[in-house]
Amino acid sequence: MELFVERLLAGVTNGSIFALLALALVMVYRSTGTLNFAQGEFALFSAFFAWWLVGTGLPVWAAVIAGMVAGFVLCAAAERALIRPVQRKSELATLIVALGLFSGLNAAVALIWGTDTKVMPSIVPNGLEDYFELFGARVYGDTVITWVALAAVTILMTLLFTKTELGLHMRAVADNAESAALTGVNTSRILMLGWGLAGAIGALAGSLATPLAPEQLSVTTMFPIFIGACAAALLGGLDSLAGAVIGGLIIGVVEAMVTGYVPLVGGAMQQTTAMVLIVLILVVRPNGLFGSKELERV
Amino acid sequence: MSTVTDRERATEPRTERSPVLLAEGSRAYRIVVLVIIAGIIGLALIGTTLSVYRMSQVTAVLITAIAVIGLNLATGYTGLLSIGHSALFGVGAYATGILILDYAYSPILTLPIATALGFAVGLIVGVPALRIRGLYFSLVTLALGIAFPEIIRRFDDFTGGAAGLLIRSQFLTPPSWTGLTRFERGLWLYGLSFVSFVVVMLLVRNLMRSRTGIAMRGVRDHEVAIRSNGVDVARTKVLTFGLSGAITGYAGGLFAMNVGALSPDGGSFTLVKSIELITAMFIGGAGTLLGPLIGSTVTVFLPELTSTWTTGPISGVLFGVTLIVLVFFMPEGIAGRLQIIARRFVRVVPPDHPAARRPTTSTQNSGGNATGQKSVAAGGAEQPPGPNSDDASSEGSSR
Amino acid sequence: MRTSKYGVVAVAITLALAGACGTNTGGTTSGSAEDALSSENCADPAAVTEEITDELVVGISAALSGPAAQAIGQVLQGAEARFELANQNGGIDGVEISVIKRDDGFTPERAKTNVQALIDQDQADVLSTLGGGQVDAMSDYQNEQCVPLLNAISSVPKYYDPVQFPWTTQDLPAASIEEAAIARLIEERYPDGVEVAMASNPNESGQAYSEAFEAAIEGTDIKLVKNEPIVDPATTASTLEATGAKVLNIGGIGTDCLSMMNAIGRAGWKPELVIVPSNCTDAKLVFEPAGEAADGVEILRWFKEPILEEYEDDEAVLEYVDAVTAAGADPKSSYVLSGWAMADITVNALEEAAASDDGLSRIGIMKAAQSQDYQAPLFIDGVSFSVDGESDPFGIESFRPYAWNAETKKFDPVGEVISAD
Amino acid sequence: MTAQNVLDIEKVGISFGGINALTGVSFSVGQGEICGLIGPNGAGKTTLFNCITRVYEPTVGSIRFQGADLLAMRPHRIVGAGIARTFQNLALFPSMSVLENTMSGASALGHTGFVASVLGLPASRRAHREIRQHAWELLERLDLIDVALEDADGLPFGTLKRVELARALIARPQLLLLDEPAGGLTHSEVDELGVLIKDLSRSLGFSVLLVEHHMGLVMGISDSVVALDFGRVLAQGAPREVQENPDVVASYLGKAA
Repeated sequence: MELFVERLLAGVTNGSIFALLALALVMVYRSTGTLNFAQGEFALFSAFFAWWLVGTGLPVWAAVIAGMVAGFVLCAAAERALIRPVQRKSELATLIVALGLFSGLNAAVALIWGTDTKVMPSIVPNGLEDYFELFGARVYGDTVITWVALAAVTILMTLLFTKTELGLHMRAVADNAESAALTGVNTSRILMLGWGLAGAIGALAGSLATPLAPEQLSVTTMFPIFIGACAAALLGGLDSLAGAVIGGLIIGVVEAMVTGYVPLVGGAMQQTTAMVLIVLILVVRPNGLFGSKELERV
Repeated sequence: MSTVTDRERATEPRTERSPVLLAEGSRAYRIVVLVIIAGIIGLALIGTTLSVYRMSQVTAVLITAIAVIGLNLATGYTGLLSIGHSALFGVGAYATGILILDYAYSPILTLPIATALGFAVGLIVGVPALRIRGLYFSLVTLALGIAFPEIIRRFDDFTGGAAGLLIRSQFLTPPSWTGLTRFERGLWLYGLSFVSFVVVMLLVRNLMRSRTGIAMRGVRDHEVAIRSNGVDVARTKVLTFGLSGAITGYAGGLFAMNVGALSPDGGSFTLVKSIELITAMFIGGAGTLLGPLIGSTVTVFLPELTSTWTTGPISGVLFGVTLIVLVFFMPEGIAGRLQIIARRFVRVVPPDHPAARRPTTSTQNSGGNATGQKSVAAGGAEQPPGPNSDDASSEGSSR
Repeated sequence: MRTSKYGVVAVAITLALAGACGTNTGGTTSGSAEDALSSENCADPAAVTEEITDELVVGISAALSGPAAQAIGQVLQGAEARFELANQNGGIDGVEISVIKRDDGFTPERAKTNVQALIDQDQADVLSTLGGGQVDAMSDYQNEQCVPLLNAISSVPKYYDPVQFPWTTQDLPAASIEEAAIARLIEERYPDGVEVAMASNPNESGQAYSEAFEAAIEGTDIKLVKNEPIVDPATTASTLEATGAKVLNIGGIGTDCLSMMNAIGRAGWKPELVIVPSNCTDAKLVFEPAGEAADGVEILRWFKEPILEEYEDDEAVLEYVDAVTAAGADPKSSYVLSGWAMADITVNALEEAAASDDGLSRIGIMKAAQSQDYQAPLFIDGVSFSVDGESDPFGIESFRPYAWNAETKKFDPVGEVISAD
Repeated sequence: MTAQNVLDIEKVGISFGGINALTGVSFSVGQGEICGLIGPNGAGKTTLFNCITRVYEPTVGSIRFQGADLLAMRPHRIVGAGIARTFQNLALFPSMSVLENTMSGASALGHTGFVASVLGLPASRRAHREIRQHAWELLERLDLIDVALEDADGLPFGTLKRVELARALIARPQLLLLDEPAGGLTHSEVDELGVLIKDLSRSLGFSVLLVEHHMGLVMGISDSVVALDFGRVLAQGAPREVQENPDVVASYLGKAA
């Protein structure tokens, strides 16, 4: 029982991180209709920025918030200056710009802060004794905070989309930017906002993930998380917030369980197993678990 | 191409912005083709005079170019964005490596098997494309890309696992008929890669100039429309992906022979390689014939170039910036841009093009978009293009 | 089917190797190391025996860009500082050493191109590199051209073999040697046997450690109860904890050790003995970040290091600190030290070659490098770098165990020097 | 239902997200007939086209073409069976030239395998050449020779409409579905188009199902007219009858025909 709970908790925690970054991917997809290949590196940059601020003596929570602001500005600026001009050209062009950002941001992080491993402190105390027990398994504050952050972001996003005029506009732009513009929605602002929010969510994911990540904070930290988040967003359905959350949790838990309970496959084939499962699900549901089916308009 | 333009400019009086029409099969066209063939042979021969190290770099360019041609078929021409071609490359490479080391195959005989395995894996991955589309399909390819290194590590009895495979040079001696020694295998691999590249490029050219090629591009541009035109979209996608896998697998086989060291880590067969291939395809020009070669040249030489005048992360920043700048100013890629420029001067037209058939009369022009093309003889009209051409032309002139 | 000459050879070798393990060494030469080390099979036999008189070029292929660039930059700083010291001391018998570096971005393709460029274009007399994948990409060409690849900072099992790879040596202790010493250590602590759990990374190094440890405990009372790959450290830790093993042996590289120490700490698992391999040696990058969780974790070391209290005032250590500090490097970094050590052992081989009958030629250098018994000033007493052809291809074979003290942030010795034999 | 009909649509219904786009639509198109399909925007005209060409799957009803059940056919077989179409908002291939766009319409005629294509076997080349020659004929006939080598991307709307027509015609259809072919044309061009459609239909012997807002064109060339509104058939019959039908007049009230 204890072992099972431990594995479940580990899976849920990893899954929460995937889900947070997947939410960022969904935000971008809903505004621009593209997969932001650089989302993980935006998060990396923001996390390094937050780490640097902590070094200057800022409290961790303030540094994380500052990192989120930086993520917001960076992502919004990238949308306005780099993505929007090429978006009309082709899907591939947008992807290549994102790849350029991916490579450029990663190298910029290395240039500014170096490639050695950093230790990003957690928002909450995370010493060896800062835990409580749940069915015999230890639960630490820094894992709980990822669950809380995921729940909070999910609720806030849902409220934003369902209860506010801004959210209504965002949905209108996601649905059909042209007709939204005709009804007087400032699409330019909405698109930047969508990317900005994605950047902020990603920054949060990055700052919360690195104290837990095996490689702590280094230039390679975010790539595996980004891959997990991509898979989560696609599994859930690229335009579904709920899908991103559930997709992330499924992937996290499946990977942990496969490692633990399928000795034949074991840790060595963990990702493969998860990916094969996702592909099988997609064969049954080609637009993800909760994604909306696109009607072919001709 | 430019030499032709100069020739035409010199011999034919022509006005601005009216490209010379070069009819396929005409004398001028044949001369151009001969010049190109001579050029290719010339380039190949120049390559043999390079130092071992430079020659090996050119070989690496050619091998990458073949892999990119495979990717280009699926992604550039057919619009199936693949992030998993690193795995198809790896399948070919490991097939060659394992066959040489464990089954004592002579290297060149492993290539058909590497190709066949690439085809088979491509087909299997292509099958989900029947239902899964767009970015969701890219996820399927991503799954392949992620799974491959894990599978290699897991089945280490067979693949050497994380420790990798090392194919030593005595297994890679050129075939005896070449008369080359084992120390000259760089030359042999260069020749093999060069010939392979030319052949693969010709095959892809054939394909793209056939009805199947039109169907593939139709699938990319507008799936509903091409289906309404009678194309079995599902079959086209699956077979394209299979063929793409076959070509990339073949390149993988050559790669194994060239580098000799295969490992699931280190970026030869991981997503890093996929990104490299996609980048090369885009820089060269997605959906162009020469793009893969140009793009591969850039991606093989650029890192070396940047590391000579910068160090460490700056080269990475530069790479990212270059990529973005390129998208802004040359979204069609280098080959795509060259094609657009060349078209201003010369246009190759089918032999039965009405303008090529009627050298002197400029065609009537009632469409909304008058381009002012002026037909120039360019040696055209010297041969009847086909049995139906008379009917067609009489119908045309009767109006 | 036509069977060509090399096909027959290949069949013979495949059959010969069929009973061996899964890795292919793929060699043809048989007989002794002396036979293997000759100029006859070389591409240019004359160049191999020619004495180097003007300048000795050391060509290095390394990842100067990418995620590891900073660490590798430090390694190279250490190496260059040592070569510079040799030059200040009059070079190798008057011959200056110069270093040429080429960036391989940690990819085998570029390492392969680099080895060709270093040999053909840069006319390198001696090569070196870091990382098993790089040696794999370089070894074949460099052996064929008979250019020594000396003291590569890697520990790939197949290159401790002067018969198959007469022109290649590595300076890190082989996984088989280190794990044998670890098994010794465990035996000393638990004379009546004990259950051991192992966590190893899924990459080349982890595979080597796993295989080596399994081989080392054969015939002992040590029982390996479970060997889990480190993919998700938390899950690995809970799975291993469930075995109830008293000893945890971690086989991995720096970040694996850090993440596993964190993970077992958080799982609340306190094995009586936790051992990490020597490449997790860096205090600042591995042990300090792990905090309390690293307390008491043991590691085998063989250098006198500035971070070890008892050697702080050692003459050799002071010389090292001065030299690397002058070069702008951090003497406390384990990367700088490993680069220095690589160059130090190389310089020793070069000096021995210069004094030998073959002189400072490629063959002379390689012969010297294959029969070296070097008590480097920086080695802990009782440790030496000794190789002797195929009878003893392993350089470092003795170690001293140290335990990390999380409170003082220092390593304390926890026993005498252990030998792997 | 007579044996003379090429197309029989019977009680076809389809809904999207709970909204009925078509409800119990039934009518037929006779052999050689030009049948106009009219109705205000959103009446379901294009949806019906999409049902016939199997872009959409009708929830109920049957569609038969020369007696064969279209709904049992795989979508890409429709054109081979003899039905070609054009699209309201253009569905050309922007990266292909006008010539290639036209040639793409012949994809169902004959079959060239992948292997033959890759190897450039004579069969593949011959098929390609024959289609190209047919394309030239059509391009001449539709006045598109001058733009034949231009990419479809960036040509004027009216020109592209004709390219779509050429692409549909190259399939040698027995039934041609035209979705607002007069869109973007001037008055005189519309008249020319009417003549052209009628001519082509006569000389090549195909039936036409024509969706068009331009009433002059529909009433001028149609043999019969079907009026749709809110997914139902309002009226059908001779052009004059339908035009005068009070329901049709009501549904078009306020709209200039």
